[in-house]
Amino acid sequence: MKIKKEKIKDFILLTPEEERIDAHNSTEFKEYILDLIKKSEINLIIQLDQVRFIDSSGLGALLAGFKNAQRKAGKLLLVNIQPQVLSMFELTRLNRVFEIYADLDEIFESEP
Amino acid sequence: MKIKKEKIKDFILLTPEEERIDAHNSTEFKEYILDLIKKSEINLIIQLDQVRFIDSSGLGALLAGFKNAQRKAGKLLLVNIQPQVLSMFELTRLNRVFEIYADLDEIFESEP
Amino acid sequence: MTAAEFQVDLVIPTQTKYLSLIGSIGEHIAKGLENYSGDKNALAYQLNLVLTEATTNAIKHSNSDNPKDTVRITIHIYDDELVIKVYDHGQGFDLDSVPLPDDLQESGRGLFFIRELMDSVEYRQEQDWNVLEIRKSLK
Amino acid sequence: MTAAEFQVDLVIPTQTKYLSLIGSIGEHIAKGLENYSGDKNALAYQLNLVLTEATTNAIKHSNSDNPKDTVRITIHIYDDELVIKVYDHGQGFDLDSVPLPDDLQESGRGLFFIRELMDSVEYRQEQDWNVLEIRKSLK
Ligand SMILES: Nc1ncnc2c1ncn2[C@@H]1O[C@H](COP(=O)(O)OP(=O)(O)O)[C@@H](O)[C@H]1O
Ligand SMILES: Nc1ncnc2c1ncn2[C@@H]1O[C@H](COP(=O)(O)OP(=O)(O)O)[C@@H](O)[C@H]1O
Repeated sequence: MKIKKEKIKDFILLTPEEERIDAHNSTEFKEYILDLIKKSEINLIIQLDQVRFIDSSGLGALLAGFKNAQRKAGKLLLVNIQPQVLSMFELTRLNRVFEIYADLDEIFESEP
Repeated sequence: MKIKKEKIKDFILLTPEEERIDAHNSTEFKEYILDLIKKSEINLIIQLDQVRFIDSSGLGALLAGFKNAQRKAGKLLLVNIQPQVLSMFELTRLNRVFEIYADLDEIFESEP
Repeated sequence: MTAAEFQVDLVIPTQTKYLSLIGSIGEHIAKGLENYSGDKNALAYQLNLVLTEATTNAIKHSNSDNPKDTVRITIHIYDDELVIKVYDHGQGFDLDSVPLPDDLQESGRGLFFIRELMDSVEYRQEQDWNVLEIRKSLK
Repeated sequence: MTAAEFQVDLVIPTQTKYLSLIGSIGEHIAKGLENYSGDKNALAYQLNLVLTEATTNAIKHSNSDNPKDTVRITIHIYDDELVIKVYDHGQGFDLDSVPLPDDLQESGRGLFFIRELMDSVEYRQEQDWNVLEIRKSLK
């Protein structure tokens, strides 16, 4: 799985460069995230603008990252979710679990 | 079929906004071109940058346009062909029939 | 219900790399439905998802003693209904006793999606296969 | 030749809107071939094209008296070979007497592509279908 990793202020920005996150690549995706958190990179932004499709295992990978980051008093934010992918968060009510932002500006505008 | 039509110097520039040209849309494409030629728009540039796939009927549509333009002393030039589509011109030796340019600059640089 | 207007029957090795193919077949089919009055793009995503989830389960729970085991997927489109069947050679399970997932649970949303997005789901045995049968009205 | 590793069997109405689905199945299959030593992207285009051309012909020459006529396409992937069969209910034709296209001819390049890009092509009758059988070695 191709994932772009950047540093942006106090966050690591991860951009999966894949159209699909499904059971074929979600384990790798999850391990990638958990590995960062293990190395104390606990503030993550996951940018999903290139992801056209996500399945339940992809949501599970994000949730694993979210819970692990929180356990270490970190954050996992989601940004730039395509509309159809967003409906999957809504259907599962995971939009109420995750902090979801429209774009990067929205994350940082409130910060000093 | 979505086709963008622009005027550029003495030419009409046509850009099919489709990934595929096959027997499902090639008749419409051919008629679109022949119709312009009938209306004396005989100098055409067809830009294929968005076309990822062309079949024999798509090549036939271009050839029909080429022959009709020539018959009226006009020109039909091809530009910005993706590599895999270009190989189909090579396999059929149609690369020796059409005037094919890498990009628009290449068409106009020799002109005053 | 007359003869199917469109049908596809796939047999694949139990490998997740085929999920994108299966899903994209579902997308294409939905986008080509001429008489469907609903949102075709939404249906395309839904079929992609439902096929992906059901096939993932069939792959995961296939017969692990047989490295050459296969999963079979059929899709039939009728005038007013679509029927997806996903066949596995695994140990089977009781569909009715699968619980709803909790909000923070990392797995267990596959069947939830299938149930939520389609009209009916059944799991039963047919000869030497288990079959998950999914139906959705196209009216 | 052992059992197919991957197989798909499609039945479609005689409508060209299904061409992109058929073609994209070919692309996906090629990209998923693990043991193919050649250029997978080139093969993906070629399978897309060959399936598109063969299906177009089957649709064009289907039984025009039957508006519910169908075309059937099967693809079998074996270890070392792929076999495509495209079935039509049309009047049939003599494959061997189809001439090579002239440079300026607008049509007649479909079978040329199939022959050029694949290893063997045959056309014959099987029960009430005509079948175009296309083979390509995957070594
Ligand atoms: N084809 C199957 N064969 C055996 N068990 C299955 C099958 N499909 C689903 N299950 C069972 O149902 C449970 C719920 O499935 P699902 O909702 O897809 O979530 P997940 O696969 O993430 O656990 C699985 O954990 C498994 O126990
Ligand atoms: N399935 C078929 N049934 C009947 N005739 C066919 C079939 N496929 C091809 N042909 C014949 O072979 C000719 C060449 O086909 P092809 O090379 O695909 O070019 P085109 O379809 O553009 O003419 C067709 O014109 C047609 O006469």
